[in-house]
Amino acid sequence: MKLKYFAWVRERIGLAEEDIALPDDVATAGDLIVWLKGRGEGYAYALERDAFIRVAIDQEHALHTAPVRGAREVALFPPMTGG
Amino acid sequence: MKLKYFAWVRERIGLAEEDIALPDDVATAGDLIVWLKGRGEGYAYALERDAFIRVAIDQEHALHTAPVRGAREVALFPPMTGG
Amino acid sequence: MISVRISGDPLDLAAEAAALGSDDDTGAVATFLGLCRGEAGRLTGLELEHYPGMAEAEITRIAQAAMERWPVQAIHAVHRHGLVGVGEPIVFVAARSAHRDAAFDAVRFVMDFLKTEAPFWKREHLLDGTTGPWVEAKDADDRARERWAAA
Amino acid sequence: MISVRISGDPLDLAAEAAALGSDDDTGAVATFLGLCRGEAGRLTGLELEHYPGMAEAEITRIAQAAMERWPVQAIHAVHRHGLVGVGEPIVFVAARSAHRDAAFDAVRFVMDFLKTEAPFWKREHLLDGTTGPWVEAKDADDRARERWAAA
Repeated sequence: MKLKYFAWVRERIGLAEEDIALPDDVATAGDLIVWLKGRGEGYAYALERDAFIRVAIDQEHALHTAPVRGAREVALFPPMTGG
Repeated sequence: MKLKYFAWVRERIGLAEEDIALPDDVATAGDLIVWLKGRGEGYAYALERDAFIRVAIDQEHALHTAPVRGAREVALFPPMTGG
Repeated sequence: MISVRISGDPLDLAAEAAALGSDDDTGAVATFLGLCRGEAGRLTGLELEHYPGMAEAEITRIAQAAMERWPVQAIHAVHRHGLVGVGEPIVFVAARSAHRDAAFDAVRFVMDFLKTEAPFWKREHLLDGTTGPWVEAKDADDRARERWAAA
Repeated sequence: MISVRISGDPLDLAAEAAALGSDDDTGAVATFLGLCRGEAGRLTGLELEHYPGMAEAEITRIAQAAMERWPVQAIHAVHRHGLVGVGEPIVFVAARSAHRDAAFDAVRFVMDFLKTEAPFWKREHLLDGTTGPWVEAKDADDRARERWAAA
């Protein structure tokens, strides 16, 4: 599964994207965030305010309760500030 | 006093503007309309639906109850359809 | 800053948009363009009669009311008179402000009042070469204006 | 008809306005232009990061929702990414319809959702040459979006 990070989530993790093998116990976007926080200091810092992080699954906005299994691409990012 | 007429009020009266001497018993825009209606068939036809006629006194919208004495220019016209 | 123009000639929209101006505090520009519709091929155009002098004055009063109501930096409005062909601009209104809500509200307010308060009258020019009736005022336009009293 | 474009280059507003198209039934064109403000001389510009692919897809979804809600003939939207200098366009949205209410509503709806749903993130470029913080999302923008649920 491809993960993408944007804005300060990208900066804190130190990566724009990466490929991961999804662990068996990760079912939802929320599970994915918790799992990523355990992968290192940058991840923990980027994702410290869990509820604040927005998720897109295959380029569509998704809730933290949405299943990620089977997704091609999951993106994590701060609230958007375009326009 | 200068009177101006627009759109179908102008067409029915057959004049775009005229100068009149205001009779002593004409105090308001409504009085003016009633007086004009007595001046001939074109006026009567143009102004038959009194309440429908809009009035501007010195280029500002005015009610039929507004005084016309002292005005430089009074205009009578149908509801507007610009934009 | 308010600028209002009544034009007997076709509008140059790039020039009209530029007339609004801009500065470093401008974050939002809203515009409205009203065009002559063909009414399913029935019309060749519309003829617009206006009250010279009052037309400028009344649109300026409407723009002033908008600037008193919202934090708008500038409003520019231009309205055609004379014969306007199908597809051609009749009216263009633009407002700029720091943020979008004021710009949106100001343009819509100016249009809603302009429709019912600015001294212009339209008549139809028909495809068969004749002049059609004067366009009747619409209740919907009166209601559109009234919504600003409730807000 | 919906067209959406994400551009890394400065916008040509005349070309973007033309991209909306027009036909004989078009009586109303509403537009919105969002510009980079200087914030009282503090900024030289804003840097806009975006999510390629999803940015186009999300704005297209928002425009589709607007076209389902109002009788709009076409919507065109374009959004910058990359470095945008003070005074330069960031976003342009235009809608056309037979009558003005639908065009106004559609443009404002697209802007309100675009602000909170389109995957763009701004950071400040400061006058002293350094890069400032990422811009924080505004509660006012969430409220602006919520008003469409009540309507």
